[in-house]
Parts: sequence; C-alpha cells; structure tokens
Amino acid sequence: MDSFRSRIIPVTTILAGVVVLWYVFAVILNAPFQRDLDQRANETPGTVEFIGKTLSQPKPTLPAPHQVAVNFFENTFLRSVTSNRSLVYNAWVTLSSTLLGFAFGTALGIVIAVGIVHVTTLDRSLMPWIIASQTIPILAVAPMIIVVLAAVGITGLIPKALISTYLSFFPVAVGMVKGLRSPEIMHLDLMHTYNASRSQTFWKLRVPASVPFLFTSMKVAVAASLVGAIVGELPTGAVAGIGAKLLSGAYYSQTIDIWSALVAGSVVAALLVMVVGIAGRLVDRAMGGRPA
Amino acid sequence: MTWLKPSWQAVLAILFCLVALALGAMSKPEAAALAQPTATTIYPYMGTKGLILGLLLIAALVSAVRLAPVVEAAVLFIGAHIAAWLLIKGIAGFEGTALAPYFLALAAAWLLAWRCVALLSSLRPAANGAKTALRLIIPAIFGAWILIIWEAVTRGAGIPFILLPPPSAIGARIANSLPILGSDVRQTIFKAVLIGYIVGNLAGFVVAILADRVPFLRRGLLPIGNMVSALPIIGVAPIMVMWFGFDWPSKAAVVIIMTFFPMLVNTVAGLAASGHMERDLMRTYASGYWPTLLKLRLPAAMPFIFNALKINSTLALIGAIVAEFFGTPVVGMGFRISTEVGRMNIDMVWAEIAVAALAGSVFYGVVALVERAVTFWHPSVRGG
Amino acid sequence: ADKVTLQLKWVTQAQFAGYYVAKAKGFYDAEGLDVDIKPGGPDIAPEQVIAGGGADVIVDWMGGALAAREKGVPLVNIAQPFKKAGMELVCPKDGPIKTEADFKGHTLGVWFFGNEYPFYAWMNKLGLKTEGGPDGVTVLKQSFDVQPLIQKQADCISVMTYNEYWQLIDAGYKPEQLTVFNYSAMGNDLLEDGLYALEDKLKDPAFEDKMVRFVRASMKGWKYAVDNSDEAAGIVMDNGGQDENHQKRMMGEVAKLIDNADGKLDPATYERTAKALLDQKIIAKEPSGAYTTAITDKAIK
Amino acid sequence: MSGQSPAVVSASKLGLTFQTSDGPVQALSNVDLTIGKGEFVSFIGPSGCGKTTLLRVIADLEKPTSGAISVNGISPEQAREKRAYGYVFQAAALFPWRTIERNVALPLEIIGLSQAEQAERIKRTMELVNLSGFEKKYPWQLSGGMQQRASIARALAFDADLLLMDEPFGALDEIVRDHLNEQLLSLWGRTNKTICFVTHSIPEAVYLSTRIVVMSPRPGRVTDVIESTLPRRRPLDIRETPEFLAIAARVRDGLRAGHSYED
Amino acid sequence: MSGQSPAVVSASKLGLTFQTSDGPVQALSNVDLTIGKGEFVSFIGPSGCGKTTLLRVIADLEKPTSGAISVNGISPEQAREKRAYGYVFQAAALFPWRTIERNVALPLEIIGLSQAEQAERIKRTMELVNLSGFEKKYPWQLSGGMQQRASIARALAFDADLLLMDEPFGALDEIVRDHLNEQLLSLWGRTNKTICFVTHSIPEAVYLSTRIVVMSPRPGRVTDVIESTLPRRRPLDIRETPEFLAIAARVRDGLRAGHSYED
Ligand SMILES: Nc1ncnc2c1ncn2[C@@H]1O[C@H](COP(=O)(O)OP(=O)(O)OP(=O)(O)O)[C@@H](O)[C@H]1O
Ligand SMILES: Nc1ncnc2c1ncn2[C@@H]1O[C@H](COP(=O)(O)OP(=O)(O)OP(=O)(O)O)[C@@H](O)[C@H]1O
Ligand SMILES: Cc1ncc(C[n+]2csc(CCO)c2C)c(N)n1
Ligand SMILES: [Mg+2]
Ligand SMILES: [Mg+2]
Repeated sequence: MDSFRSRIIPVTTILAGVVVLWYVFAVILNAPFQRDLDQRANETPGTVEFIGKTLSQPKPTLPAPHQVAVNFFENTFLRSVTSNRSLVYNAWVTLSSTLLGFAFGTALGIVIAVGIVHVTTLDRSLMPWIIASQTIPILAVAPMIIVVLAAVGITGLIPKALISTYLSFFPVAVGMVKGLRSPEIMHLDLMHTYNASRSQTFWKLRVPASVPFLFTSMKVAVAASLVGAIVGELPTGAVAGIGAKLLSGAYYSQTIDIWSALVAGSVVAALLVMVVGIAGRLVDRAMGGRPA
Repeated sequence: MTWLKPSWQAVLAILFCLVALALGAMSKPEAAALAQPTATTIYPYMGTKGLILGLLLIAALVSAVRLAPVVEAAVLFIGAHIAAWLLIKGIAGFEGTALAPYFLALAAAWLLAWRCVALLSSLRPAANGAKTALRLIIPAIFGAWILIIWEAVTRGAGIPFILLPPPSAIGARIANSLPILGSDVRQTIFKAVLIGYIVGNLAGFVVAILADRVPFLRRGLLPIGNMVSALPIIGVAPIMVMWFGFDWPSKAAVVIIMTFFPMLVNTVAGLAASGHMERDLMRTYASGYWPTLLKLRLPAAMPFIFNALKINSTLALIGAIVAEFFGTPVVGMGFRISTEVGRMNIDMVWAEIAVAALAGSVFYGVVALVERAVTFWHPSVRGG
Repeated sequence: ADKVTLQLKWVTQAQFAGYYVAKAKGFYDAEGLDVDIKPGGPDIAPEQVIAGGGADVIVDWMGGALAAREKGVPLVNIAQPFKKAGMELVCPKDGPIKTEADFKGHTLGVWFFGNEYPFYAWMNKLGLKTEGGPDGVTVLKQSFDVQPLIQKQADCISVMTYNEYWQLIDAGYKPEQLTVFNYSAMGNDLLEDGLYALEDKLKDPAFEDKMVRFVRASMKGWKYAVDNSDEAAGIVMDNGGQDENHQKRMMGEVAKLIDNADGKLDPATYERTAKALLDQKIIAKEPSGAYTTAITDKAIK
Repeated sequence: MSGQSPAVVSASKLGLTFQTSDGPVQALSNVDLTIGKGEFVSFIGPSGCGKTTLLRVIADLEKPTSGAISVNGISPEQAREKRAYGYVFQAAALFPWRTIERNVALPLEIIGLSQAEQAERIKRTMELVNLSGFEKKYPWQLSGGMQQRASIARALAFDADLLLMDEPFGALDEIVRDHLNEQLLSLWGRTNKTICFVTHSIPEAVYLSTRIVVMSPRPGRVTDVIESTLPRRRPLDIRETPEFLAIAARVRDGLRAGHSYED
Repeated sequence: MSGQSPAVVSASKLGLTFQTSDGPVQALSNVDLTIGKGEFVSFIGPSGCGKTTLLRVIADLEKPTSGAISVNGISPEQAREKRAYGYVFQAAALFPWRTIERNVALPLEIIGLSQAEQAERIKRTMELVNLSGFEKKYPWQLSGGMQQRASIARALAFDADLLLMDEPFGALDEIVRDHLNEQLLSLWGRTNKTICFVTHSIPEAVYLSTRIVVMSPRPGRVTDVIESTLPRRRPLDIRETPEFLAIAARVRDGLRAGHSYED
C-alpha cells in the first residue's frame, strides 16, 4: 500500500492546486454578472461580501468547487440509485453503452487493422475511406443513424453503443496497424524460415509485438467511447445518462448541474482509462515485461 | 481446365445475373407492363435490360478465363462500370420503383469491380509511374463504388431526400455552393482546427514531458490528465462558448481539449518505448535528462507520437464541427450542418460532410507522409 | 388499441403538456389509442423522423414543415394547437437597443435549426442586412440558453415567452428592465407548434380516423392542461420534465398561446406564414394541400 | 565438387545488389557453388563480405538480383515452404515475451508437434546447449552467450535436414565452443544433415568442415574453396595434427589475400 | 597487485544477486579486484559467469547487492557522472534513426564538442575500424561485424581514460581482429588508458593484457588472476613464443577448472 500512498499525496496536492485556481477563476468569471446584478438592484456590497456572492450564484458562469461538490454529493449519495436524478444511475446508463460500444469498437478496430495488415486490397483501398468516415461529424449523423435504426426497430442501448463504436474503432485501428507492423524484421524473418502461416505469424509474433500500441490505443478509445455514448444520448431524446444531464442542465442554464455531470463523466473516464492501464500492466507482466 | 480460373466474385456475379433474369421485371412499371402487355407504358430498362445483364455476364465469364491480369482488370472495369451507369441512368424518373433484379444486377456489378480491385492490388508493376497510378486508382475505385451503391440504392429504393440524398445531388450542391463552403472551411478548418490542433498536441506533449520529468507530477498529473481530457464535448462546448465567446476561439479550445488526451497518452507510452541497452548507453555518457530525451527517447517515441497526430487529425475536425452546434457566428461547417438540417437541405449537410471528409483525408495524409519521413527507420515503415 | 407514435420537437416540457396530459388522463385510451410520445432534442428533426417511418404524427413549426414538404416529405398540417407564436426578441434596457431603429450595427442572438425564419422575415421587412457591418446586424447562432445576454456577447437574444424569458427573470432581470419584441404582437409571427402527418397516409381512411381520434383526445388534453395548469406541470414532471417551478410557469404561458383549444388552423395566419416563407425563398413555390381542416372539423364539433 | 551426392544447394552466377539511398551496394557477385547432401560447408571471410547475405539468399530471405539458385533441386521459396532448413541468425532473435523454453518451442508449435514431443525436444536441446535450469527465464535475464545458445537450441529442436548457421558460436568461450563443436559434429555424423556454417574462426572452420568457402568483400565473391582431407570422425586433438595446421594455413592465406588491409 | 599505480577500479567482496520471478540468480559473489591506472585487464570465463555483470557494476549500470566498489577512488555513480569511462556493449546498440556517422557522433554531441572536432574524431575512428565509405549508411544496412565495429568506433571517439569493452571483437574475422588488436594495443601504449576487456579468445586475452582475470560461473567468482610477463610492446608474432603459449595454457587450465562441463 506504499505505492498507494505515494500516489495519493501528489494527486491530492495537484487537485488542491486545481481547486484554488478554480476558485480564483470562479470569482473572476462570475464578477461581471454579479456587478450587473448589484447595479440593477442598487446595491454596493463590500469586497468580501461581493466575493461571497460571486461564489454562491444559483446559475454562475463558473460554479465554485463547493457548489459543484455539494450538488455532486447530493445527486450521488442522497438519491436512491434508481432515481433518474441520481448521478450514479445516469453514470451507469452512460457507462453501459460506453462499455458495449468500446467492446464493439475495439473488436472492429482490431479486425480492420488485421485486414489492412494482411490484405493488400484493403491496405490500398480501405484506409482512405476509414479516415474519411472519421471526419464525418458524429453529432450531425447521429440523429440520422438513430432515426434509421429506430425505423428498423433497433432502439435502446444498441444505437448509442454504435455511436461509441464509431468513435472508438478508429484509434484502435490506427494504433493496431502500427502495432501489428512493429515486429522486428529479424523476428519476421525467423517466422519466415519456419514457413509459419499468416495466422501463426499473427498470433505468435504480431499480436504480442503490438501490445504496447494496443493498450495505448485502447486508452484513447475508451475515452472516445464515453464521448460517443454521451453524444448518442442526445438524439434519443436524452432521457437518461450523463449526456441527458448535461443537456437538460445546459437547456436551463443550470451550470452547477452541468459541472457536476461533467465531474461525474470525468470520474467515469478516469476510472475507465485506469482500468485499461491496469489491464495493460497485467498483460505486460504476464509477458515477462522488464521493469523499466 | 488450365485456361479457366473462376474467382468467387465472378461466380457469384454470374449467379446473381441468372437469378435476376429468372425473376423478371426490374421495376414496378415493368412488372405492370408485363401484366398488361397491351398497354404501351414506358418503363425503365425497356431497351437496356438485356444489355446490362449481358454485359455483366460476359465480363464475369471473360474474367474467368486465364488472361493477363491487366486485360482481365480492364474487361472487369469496363463491364462493371458501364452496367452500373446504365442501371443508375435507367431508374431516373422512376425512383423508388426498383425490384429485386435491379439490386441483384447492382450487386453483380459490384462483385466484378471488387474482383477488379483485387486484381489491381496484386499487380507489382516495375515502373514507378505505374506504381503511383495504382496507389491512386485502387482507393478511387473502392470509393467510387461506395458512391455508386449509394446512388443506386437511394434512387432504386426511393429513400426520401431528406433522409439521405443521392451523391449526385450532393455533388451538384457542392458545385453550386463553393463560396459558402469556402468561407465555412476558412472559419472552421483554418481557424479553429489548425490552431486547436497545434495547441492541443503541444499541450499534451508538454504535459507528458513534464509528467515524465517530475515524478511528483507524473503521479499527480496523469490521473487528472485522464479526467480532464475525456470531458465530453457536449459538456465542454457550451462552457467554452461562455468563456471564449462565440467565435472560433471557443471552438479551438474544444479542439485543444479533444486532442490533448490522445497526445498525452501516446507520448507517455512512447517515452517508455526506448530499449534498455540504448538507455544504458546514454547513461554511460552521463547524458543528462534533456539530451537523452532529445537524442534517444523522443526519436524512439515517434511512432507513438505520430499515432496521436493521426488520430487527432480527424478528432480535431469532428471537435471543431460539433463545437459549432453550440453558438457561433453564422458561418462555419458545423453551423451550416446544424442549420441546414433544420431547413431540410440535407444535400447541403452532406456537401459539408463531404468537404470535411476531404479535408480530413488530406490532413491525415499529410501527417502520414511526414510520419514516413520521420520514422523511416521503424520496422513498420521499412517493411513487414 | 391503435398505436400512434408522436414525435415532439423538443425535450419534455410543458410546451407539450397537452399530449402528456391526454396520455396520463386516459383521453387517448378512451379513443382506443395507444400513444407513444417521443421527446425531441436539439438534434432531432421531426421531419426526418416521420420520413424515416419513426413516427405517425409530429409536432413541428410551419416553416420546417413546408420546407420539408418541398423536399419530398409531403407533410400536412392536421391541427394547430398553438394559435399564437411564443417567440420574441428581448434586449436589456441598459443596452443600446430600445427600438427597431437601433438594431443597426449590433449583435442579435437567433435560433437556427429551422427557427430562424421569423427573424429573417422581420429583418427583411426592416430592410436590414444580416451579414454584419455598421449598416446591418451581426447574427449569432444562439444555443440552448440565455448566456449570450448574460455574457454580453449579444445585445438582444431570442426567447420563448414560456421558457427562456423566465430564465432571464431568474437570472435577476426584472421585466421592466427588458425591451421585448414579440413576433405575434408585431404581426411577424409564423405558426409554431402544429400537428403534421404524411399526406399519402392520410388518404387511408383508417389512418385518417386514427388521426381524428388522436387530435380530439390531444385537444381534450390541452383543454385540461390549460384549466389545471399546476397538475399538468406535474404530469410533465412525471414524464421527465425538469424543474417543477419552471414547468408551472411555462404551462401558464403556454396556455396563453393555446387560445380556445379547438386546434383549428386559421387560414389567414397560414397564408401569411406561407407568404413570408416564399418571400424569403425558404420555399420556392406556393404550397398547396399543405393543410387540411378535415381532421379538426371531424374531431371538434 | 562432391559430385557423388545430390546437390542440396546449387548456385550459379549468383549476384545481389542492395539499393540504398546513397547508391547501390553489391553484396554478392558471381557466386558459383554446389553443396552436396551431407556436406558440412563453412563460410569464412572478412566482415561485410556477404556471408550472411548468401545464407539469406539460400533461405529465401533475400532475392538474388542476378544468377540462379536452387535448394534441394527446387527454388529457395519452395524449399522454405517445405521447411527444408533451420536457420541460426547472427543475433539471437529471441521473442522477449516468451521464456527461453517457449522460445525453443516456437518452431515446434508452428509445425504442430504434440505437447509431449515438444517437451522432449526442448529438454534434449536445452541440455545439449547446457541451458538446463534456465527454461523459465526471459531472454533479458540471460547473458549474451546464453541467448545465443538458446537460439541454437531453437534451431536444433526444429530438426531440419539443412542447417544454416550464421556465426552460432561467436559469443561463446572456448570451452563451450569446443563442446558445442563436438556436439554439432556428432549430430552431423549421426544424421547426415547438410550444414552451412558461417564462422570467423579458422580452426573452427577447419575442424568442422568437409569444405571451406573463403569469400572476399565488396563485391562479395568466392575466392577459394578448400576441400578438407580430414576424416569424418574428428577427435578434438586432431587440431594439433600437421594436416590440420596445413589446411588452416591455406585458409588463412586465402583470407588474407582477399582482405583489404594493406598492412 | 600492481600496487605502484593508483587504483582505477577497486572492488572488495562484491556480490550481485538478481531477483527473478522464479528465484534469485547470484551473478557475482565475493569478487575482490583492484585495477591500477594504465592496466589492460582481460576478463575471461564461461558464458553466463558474470563478466558483463561485473563490467556493468563498474559502469554504474547495475548496483551491487553486497560488498564495495570504487572507480577512480569515487563511487561508480560519481565516476559515470564525470564521464570517466567509455563502454562497448556486447551488442552494437546503434540508433536506427542515425547514420553510422551520426551514431559515432552521439557521445560527442552529448559532451558538446565543436562540429569540427566531431568531424575530425569521426573520421579518425571510422578509419581505425575500417568503416570509411559507410558513414552515411543506416545500421540495418551493415553486416553484423560492421555494426560491432561502428560501436567500437563510437566508444573510441568518446576517448575516456577508462575503457570497458564487452567482447568487442566477437563478430570479427581473424584478420580484422588482429588488426584491431594491434590498433588497440598501440592506442593503449600511446595514451596510458586503463582497459577492462571481456573476451572469449584466450590468445586475444594473453596478447592484449597485463593481467587476465579468470572467472567461473554461478555464482560468478574470480578463480584466477594471471599476471602477464610479456613486455608492453608486443608484435603480433609474439603469439608464437613459448612464454606466450605458457600463459595461454595457464589461462586455459584456469578456465577449464571453473567450467561445469564434466566431459
Ligand atoms: N539491408 C541492406 N541494405 C543495404 N546494404 C546491406 C544490407 N544488408 C547488408 N548490406 C551490405 O551488404 C554487405 C554484405 O553484408 P553481410 O551481412 O552479408 O556481410 P557478412 O559477410 O555477413 O559480414 P559479417 O561477418 O560482419 O556479419 C555489407 O557491405 C553490407 O553493408
Ligand atoms: N537482468 C537480469 N536478471 C536476471 N538475471 C540476470 C540478468 N542479467 C544477467 N543475469 C544472469 O546473471 C548471470 C551472469 O550474466 P552475465 O551477462 O554477466 O554473463 P556473462 O559472463 O557476460 O556471459 P556471456 O559471456 O554469455 O555474455 C547469468 O546467469 C544471467 O542469467
Ligand atoms: C438548437 C436549438 N434550436 C432551437 C432552440 C429554441 N427553442 C427552445 S424551445 C423551442 C420551441 C420548439 O418547439 C425552441 C425553438 C434552442 N434552444 N436550441
Ligand atoms: Mg554476417
Ligand atoms: Mg556478457
């Protein structure tokens, strides 16, 4: 647990720094509106009182950390986890489509990478179109996808997960193309001398050699997946999920709600990235990874 | 049997043509005409039905004969594309009336084109010019077929224009809206994307180096880096508009946030990628942190860093466009997309998407070229 | 029971209280209907949903519906619950804009996504250019909220009487501190929330009958909602609405737009809307058959 | 030469030129060579003369740019596809994610041997190269010489009829080297394998080979082919016989002649 | 030993145990050693006996787990920071993204030499290892021996007072090896450098060294230290003198004694 402590101290220090900065910015950003407000109400508060007011607006430009914390705490711990006002519930809704989309996306990314590395036709023809596909702004096509899927009777988790898939397969595909091509040329020659089949070379050489690229890409992909899940929640009527919270918050200018949903999203993201990181380290260890 | 070498694509194509022939009418008007032979209704493919199917059959059969690959590819190319052109041309005026044989013929043509691409990519021409030509032709045929199928299906099945317009309509729209598209590209790509991309990548890179340099920051910054950068764009975009105004700086800020994380993660991974013996070598020179970084660890990290640059090249584009959904001046690709959806000008939406795809591909291509030049030594570039 | 899917134009809020009330109070059941209400959102174009077969009837603004009709989605207005428009442009009194004459050279927040037509029609009428510069106005695509005004990024912003206006009040503005340009009051309004269905489906008598029953029950819902606005707001909350207080206020304001809850389209307003759209080249030719009074005539006797 | 046995390797006018960004490098030129079944041929020559390149051409890892070559009467590619040879690279080329044992098992997995057979062969070859006890270590936990021995074990476990060995004993001390030389000779005597062996040690070449090919650099040519007159069975102390020393002297002369040092 | 000159390396009771997942590996145990200024010490011993590990401990690339060691009277770490030594690794360790020339320049860039000085040193050392003409090639375009020579050139260009060389000439043919042996000796004679040299070749060790350290494996111990009685100036043909052969025989005996082969 020593490593745990050696981790906790830096994280808390930096977090504390962030919080202090955050307060400073909260005062600066909320001040103009507070001034207008006071002016309209013909009040002239003292500096301390003024700062206090900037940190307690109901719909601040930048909510103060304690406002977010209180909101976050209430919506996380004081609500039953099945209530649709509970952040835990909303986070879970988002998480489920994130995970499904991430699984699809990783699988699809790997399949595409395998195809590109092994089939010349695909190498030559597919990559430009995959790139093109990624530049299609997802928020623009998401509604159409959802409409089309709904028309063929697919609703619920799958459409959202598909948008996650769309965003997450690309990092994996790009990384894995690189990774699968990264074995030493001498190692490839060795497999060549054994007349190893493509699949043998793939499983015994290319896959292990690509592991560092795989896990790095998966970290990016899981974050992208989460973004996709949140984006996908909007056109489904934004009934539940972190995206729905963000939207309804934005719609009513409830900045505190937005920020606590953002914090929830970030926490989920950080956890997901950490899990992928840990999985990566476990795999590395199982592969006899040499300590740095 | 040595003169015969049927490919599975050709066999399937022949099969599809035969089934299409057996099923009869290609479109509803034709079916109606067949049912009432006395009436003189005009229906699609009156004169060309035999031509289309015949062309496909002949091309498929010829391709099954052992020929020089170039000749075979040429036959397939011509057969598949003329047939496709006739199919699409014929349905004009009768949108939405296509029946199964229409789609079978389309599938057959597509299979032949596939065979053609497979043949072309197996060619190993000696001349450099031919090599470059092939590099361009192959993805072009592949892409052309995405468009052909799209065009044929939207018209054949009569998909409503406001759900998915055919590519021809999108093309026409692009041609007619060049000034608007130009100003949108200037606003979104040359301002928000480029600046955001550069700053975001730099920021991710610098934070990765900082985290690498200072162990304290590594433990503190990385987890927070993980949190900040997965921030969902929908949540961040309105806040950025609030902070940086509604013009392009807020979009650039969104792009920065989106591109930061991939760069951070990849740089951190890349910095761990240098070999032990090489690091030991630098130690024997008592090389300081920065020389080691510059001369060993960064070059070794380049494959990872370019990974991030590639992923970010498309991510930046998505980010900037999506960020424009949230409050912008009345110019920009994202603005245009969201507005024209509301006006049911879906062809304009797709025109912007096409421009975005083109810009993104060029962007990615440039990054990939630089990558080849910088990581020429990496096995993935040297061969393998 | 017959299934009907209704696609709303926006997220669940009192703007659509009538439908939620009709469902909750069993008015639909009474007509033998099983109605599925799908909330919308910033990225949902109900016209696309209905064209894709995802809905039987949609709530839409006339501008969007007529534009879609020209693009090959034959939408027909079957009822018009909202008689007046709720959109207005508000400017703080301490800002530079007091009257229409002050617009020149200033920045105005406008909603797009098909909601911009009334604004452009108005500017057209005033003879103001919308490309910025000292002689025109600078247009800002306004997002969900009223932030552009609070942040002073715009000099005036668009609000709905029933929604964003109250957010401004919540943000500390007093009604007397705001200059309001109401589109209805100025006679520049275009028809807002109406019910639209596809023309070819309406040719089917069974479907038409279903719509008659649907409109009848919906309007009953609206009437009930107008009469019991707090209860209606509660029903909206039960269906996913946010901020109860806000919904109550919204219900009160929406009630003012509903008028007598007969859902009948006023042909004069229709003509004016169509003409404004034509003038602005949002549609190219005079629409025909874009509305029918048959449904409301049968539904509301 | 050795016309009595069928040719395992037969090259004529073989040439190979590498295209590099600053001009072509001619690595092999006009190489004529026939190696019969059961021969033990050593290749010796100054650093950079093309020994590795020649072995790689035989192994179908490099395509010649001129001339012809056949392996077992078929093209190198076909021979490779028939798993005609085992190759020991100049560097160990172990997979860092596999233990030593699993590295040795790699070719056995690829040809699809049963677990039991694999285990048996691993045990045997690991003993042969004296690495027992290090089965579960990863390559980076081994010394340079141990890694090289692991790669020899891997090639021997593969058990092909033609062995291509590129300086297999370069990083080994004299005693281990002598031991492995003996083991290799006895294996060769027992099995009638054909062995192509690159070395820098003249005594090693003379001790092991039936024929010694001396090469000279840039462009890599065969300058001398020396038939050994030593008997097939060779005790270690044959290396002190005058006959041995005479052959060694001839090889040394051939080597010196092709060398570019003036001093 | 060699008590007259100040100690460059001095180790006492040095031990190093690697912790691996399947138990500890004792690589060095109880090593006592003093190397004086200007000495040329060769380390010889069976593969895996700890030669590389010992060199790495001197170079501060590995920390001993017991005993004490000093380099130039200070800790290895301080000595390393003072750039007290140049190291030739057992493998070439060239950077693939640098040409041979730039690889040789690497240490020179790090110590901040002027361009002109760099160019001069590169030219000189490239000539010394006979790689002129290959300056602009990348490592993978070189043969194994050429890569090793490039890495020698890199260490020589660094020009430290203490040279740690781990089997530098392993992949080189006899003639090049003789040439480089001579060059190394003459460099050593000229500059009074201290050289620690790992080799597997007994003649090479005897020819070059003032002292030969014989090691035995698991745990790596020093079993014999043989002082050379040969003069400092040594022509190549000194290798045929009886004195030379006598020392060689002693080394061979020491080596065999420490060896684990029973045969
Ligand atoms: N991939 C390559 N690209 C360019 N030149 C190459 C390549 N591989 C080898 N060469 C060149 O070919 C020549 C022969 O190299 P080769 O590796 O066959 O030598 P070698 O006889 O094995 O030497 P050594 O004993 O040092 O291993 C060398 O001059 C080398 O520079
Ligand atoms: N990083 C490591 N982890 C665990 N064991 C190691 C490690 N490095 C070396 N060893 C072990 O230490 C012992 C000595 O290794 P070392 O590399 O010093 O041998 P060496 O004398 O240089 O051998 P060679 O002549 O083969 O290069 C070996 O048994 C080896 O397995
Ligand atoms: C993208 C976007 N479009 C429109 C509105 C404005 N709006 C809020 S409610 C409402 C009525 C819909 O029937 C309208 C037009 C917005 N806020 N954001
Ligand atoms: Mg070689
Ligand atoms: Mg060693």
